[in-house]
Amino acid sequence: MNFLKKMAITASAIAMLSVGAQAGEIKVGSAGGVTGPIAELVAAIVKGRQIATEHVNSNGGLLKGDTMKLVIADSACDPKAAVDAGNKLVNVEQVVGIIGPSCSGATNGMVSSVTIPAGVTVLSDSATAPSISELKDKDTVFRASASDAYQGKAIADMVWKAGKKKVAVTYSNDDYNAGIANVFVKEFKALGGEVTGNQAHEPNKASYRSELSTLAQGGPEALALFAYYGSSGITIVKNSLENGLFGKFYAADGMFDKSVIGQIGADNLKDNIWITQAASDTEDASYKNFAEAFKAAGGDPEAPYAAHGYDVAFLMALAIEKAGAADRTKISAALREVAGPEGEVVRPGEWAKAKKLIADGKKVNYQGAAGVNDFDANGDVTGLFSVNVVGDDGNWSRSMLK
Amino acid sequence: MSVIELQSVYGGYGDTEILHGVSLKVDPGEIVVVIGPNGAGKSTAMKSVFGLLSLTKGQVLLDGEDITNTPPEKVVRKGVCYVPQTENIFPSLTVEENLEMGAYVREDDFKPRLNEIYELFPPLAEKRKQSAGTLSGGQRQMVAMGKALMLEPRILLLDEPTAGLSPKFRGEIFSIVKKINSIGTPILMVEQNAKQALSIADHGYVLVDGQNKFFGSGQDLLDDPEVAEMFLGGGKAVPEASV
Amino acid sequence: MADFINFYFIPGLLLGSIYALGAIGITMTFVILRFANFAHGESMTLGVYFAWSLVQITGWHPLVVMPIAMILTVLYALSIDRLFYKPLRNAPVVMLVVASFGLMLMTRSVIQFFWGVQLKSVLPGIQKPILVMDYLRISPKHMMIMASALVLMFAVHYLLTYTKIGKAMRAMSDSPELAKLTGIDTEKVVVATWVVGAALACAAGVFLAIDTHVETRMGFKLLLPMFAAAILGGVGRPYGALVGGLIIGLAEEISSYPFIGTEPLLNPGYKAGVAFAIMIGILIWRPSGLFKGKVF
Amino acid sequence: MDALYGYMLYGISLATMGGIYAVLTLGLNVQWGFAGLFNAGIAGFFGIGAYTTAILTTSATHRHIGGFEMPYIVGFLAAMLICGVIAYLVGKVCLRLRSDYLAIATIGIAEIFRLILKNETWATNGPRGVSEIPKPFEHWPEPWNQFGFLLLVLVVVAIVYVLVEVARKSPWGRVMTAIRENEPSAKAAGKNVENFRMEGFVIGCMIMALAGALMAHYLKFVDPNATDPLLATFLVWVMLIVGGSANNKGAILGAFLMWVVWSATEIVTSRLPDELAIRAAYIRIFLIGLMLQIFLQKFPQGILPEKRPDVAKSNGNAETKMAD
Repeated sequence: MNFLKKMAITASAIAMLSVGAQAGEIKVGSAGGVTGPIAELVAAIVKGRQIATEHVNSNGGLLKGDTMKLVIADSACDPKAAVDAGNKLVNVEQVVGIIGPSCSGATNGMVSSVTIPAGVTVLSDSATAPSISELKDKDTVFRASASDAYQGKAIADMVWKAGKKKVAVTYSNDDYNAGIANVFVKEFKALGGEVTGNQAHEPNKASYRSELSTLAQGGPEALALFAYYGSSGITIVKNSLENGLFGKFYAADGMFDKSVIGQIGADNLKDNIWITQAASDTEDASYKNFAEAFKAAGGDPEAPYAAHGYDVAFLMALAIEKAGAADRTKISAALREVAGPEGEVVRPGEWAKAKKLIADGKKVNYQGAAGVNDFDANGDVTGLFSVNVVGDDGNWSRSMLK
Repeated sequence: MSVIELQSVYGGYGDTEILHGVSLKVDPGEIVVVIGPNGAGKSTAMKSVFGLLSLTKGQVLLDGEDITNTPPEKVVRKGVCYVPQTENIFPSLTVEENLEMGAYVREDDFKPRLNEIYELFPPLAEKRKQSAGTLSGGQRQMVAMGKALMLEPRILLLDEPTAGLSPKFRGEIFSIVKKINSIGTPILMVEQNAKQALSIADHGYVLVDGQNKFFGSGQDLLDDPEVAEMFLGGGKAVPEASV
Repeated sequence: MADFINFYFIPGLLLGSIYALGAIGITMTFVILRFANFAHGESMTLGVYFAWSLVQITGWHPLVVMPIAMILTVLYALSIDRLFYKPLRNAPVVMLVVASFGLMLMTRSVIQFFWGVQLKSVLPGIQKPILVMDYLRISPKHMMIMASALVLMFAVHYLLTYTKIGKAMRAMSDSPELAKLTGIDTEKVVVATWVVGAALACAAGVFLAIDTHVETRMGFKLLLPMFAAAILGGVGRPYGALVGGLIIGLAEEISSYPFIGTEPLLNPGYKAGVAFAIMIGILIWRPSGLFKGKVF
Repeated sequence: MDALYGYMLYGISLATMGGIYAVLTLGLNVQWGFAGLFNAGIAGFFGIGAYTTAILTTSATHRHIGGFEMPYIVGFLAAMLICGVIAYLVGKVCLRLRSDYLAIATIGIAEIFRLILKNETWATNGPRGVSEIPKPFEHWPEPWNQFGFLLLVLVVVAIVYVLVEVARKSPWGRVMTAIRENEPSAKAAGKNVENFRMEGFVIGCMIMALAGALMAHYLKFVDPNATDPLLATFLVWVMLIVGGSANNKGAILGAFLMWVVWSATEIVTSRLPDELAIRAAYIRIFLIGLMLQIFLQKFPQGILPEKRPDVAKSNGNAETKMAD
């Protein structure tokens, strides 16, 4: 039994030694569901955060040349794990602020139980549940991804404008996709459209042929598909195309991934699929900056929420810079000042420029890779959206959604 | 030399000692029957030969070789075959497959032996492709014995082969036992139907409370008034119920 | 009717044969090693990842590399048996269940560590089905899976009926005690059980991966239906497991057919519960299953 | 000073989670340690408890049924009651069969329960979960609110411990031991084995529901992930096996110890380079699993072995085997 005790003692000793920010290092909590049901998405999100941090550190760092250090904590997409992760970040690591966690449930648990009482600012990159807006959070909870309400409406508008009057809807039964489908159905009906079928599906099933066959009844012109590409999205598109059940697909950003093309084939998808994604201003220069950096770092920018991951890390760095000190209590207010809408535009990668602007006392307006980050009273972003289609080169091609 | 000899063995399951110094032996060509009241340790004594329980004291000898506490799968390979009282066939296997399994440890061709077994038990030959679970009680017992005989064992151990059988089948089984013995296989048999069993036995043992009580030739025991009083219903008919 | 066959019956049959192959391993370990192996789904996942890696290395079709993946999976299963199950062979059986439960998570975390959690595909692209008799839609991919599954099922049948070790396996599933008394080399049978179970699990996983994709939790998703199939068919009855698997697969798919009106009979969200409901029903009314399996 | 205060708060959170897990582990101990029942769906019963109290104590919202705003104590009792009924039904089907069937059925129950939580959106808000669950003492100033909740958890642990310990030493507990050790002889002694098992199973599940209810109030939020098997089933098993099954003190020790190991190892792994830090999360699961295997093989008694002076242990295995 001794080895157990020894293990525990060694573990705590190491923890004690290394705890407490080292000189010139400012810690930011990076909570994410690196294990758990959406681990495959989180890997790319965390990479986005890391690239932003590298941009900051290699272009002058924070404040007086301090480095920004992300401390990873696994929230496992589970409130239990997220609360534990939050506790460690806030109390042991003494982070200035937290970016993440990934899932709405984990975020809900962590902020309610840990960070709101402790007054630590949380900036999530992919928690989209509307209930987060309603938390009494003393203005400490923000998110860089639009609440489902916005994207659902954007898709409904897009489908309607494309002249589709009858659609079938299916959504993966998880917090994110169920929410967005709900809004879509409401908005599409409000526009005058007809929803011929609306079905939840359990993710990770081998086949969705029977569900799709039922949904194909009633003459829908397209399928509005709300799912993560991995757990069910690709399978559904495959099953539909293989059996000629559906030919046109409209989807939200959970479906946006390179592997969708890789697994189904560009030829099969060309002119057949439209995937919305949050975007920044008209030229979308912000996204291009990010995508280049991400590719240079050996990653695939076409992964859901990777851009959001970049944005939250960059925004957190801006807020620390603006606050002028690694002081938890000042982050919330500073975050609002660097996010816009007023001030000079700063884009991904432009840390040196931002640092100078802040030093000069000028206002900054960060235009993120994943959208404008003008926070409303609830700490939410409204978001503009772009649409992705398969381009001539067989890759995703992106244009703004008007 | 005796084929099997138990020398004052002690043992049981876990902490419960059941055998308190049992001795018995089977000589070549003999049928030896062990009788006694319920819980006397008859079956346990037989299982101790087969390594199915751990002995704390005493020895088990097979042709003079010490096989005390040898695990059953090794005892089989030494040519000792044991037919348990229940669950003694593989019900979902066919009759022939059951017999084949009996020959599992044989390296040589067992086909000739298979034919001998069918000659010994003609009903089995007819039902060789039928699954053993569908047979009648007596025929199952034939499969069980035939399976054991596939190895051409040095000795055959039978644990209450007639338990649960009707009197008609009982007689049939005893005559089969006699027949097996007549072609040279020594047999150690535990029986409840003491009278019939003793009548075919060369020797008999009576165990009570895990100890030897009486010993003698089959006929001597049948004639012994005390044995008759205790186990043979005072010389009257053998009781129907065997459990 | 065409819809029913194309989109409910055929997918059900396909899913069913995948369940069936997996359930054979479960039912055999259950009866021969006497415990419910919770790590069986994970053997399946590991087999798929082996196959995926082999496809990456060789560029061959997944069905071609499958035999190698099967061998690797078998080696994995045998070493797990040696390291984690064998030391517990004489402990109360339920300890083995606990151990297998732990191995389920250990194996999965090893897969996630080495291969990562990103989604993978063994056979990218889509295949348009061939139209037969104007209304039957049959995809070549599915034909291939069904044919391979049939080949494997016949191989299992041959093994169990015509080989000495196969008969010994059946004997041991009837009664392990008697098998020992008969002199059957039980350790050899145990090894054979792992070999058959792991190889079939790997195959079932690869079939599933060909039809869908490769993902670290795919095995766990199949675990409950496979248990249900094994119990439905009767524990220790390999043929029962086949039938059980097909029934569970068909029931899952057909449960959401719009028998009444246009709405699915059962909300497809509950599909995963169908296997469980069937299993509970069997446990209540006929615990020995359809083919008179063992009841412990 | 700040750092010390932080450690203290983290210490409180460790103790609170450890305490909730201690309740769960005590519940499992009644099932596995006393009655020898394998429950592989702890997370299911845990989730039933969490959702019951969540729906009963939250204020009105359009997201899910509720608005009952019941006091905590009602939430706790209802959680236990509902869970007890469900456990009884499960037990009715499975307890006459061997433990494996119960294991399969319980893991199925957790799965079915998860499906219901996700699909019956009108009642449970589906996958989005129930938020804004009130937390006892949350209006006290920091850190007293945390202390207050910790105290509540520890009181519950103490009560459950005392009750379970009394039960263990009672004639009921002795019969349970006898059944686990040697079922045929317990049957022969005229004990209704199935009834005793049922009692153990139902009581264990009710304790698990209580732990779930505590967790719901602690997290202030509950979603279908509550039924995820890793943190709510597997970890609990490791806790019990490591701590010492059939020993209530061992169960509590195992819960606190393993939670500290589980939570604190991340402080170490988060210091690794990022790529590794992410993958280290899997190594953590692997090592915990390995620890379980080592204990199963080398120290099946756990850190605190079962205390049972009157029954010889050495031959327990042989007996059960023969009894099979």
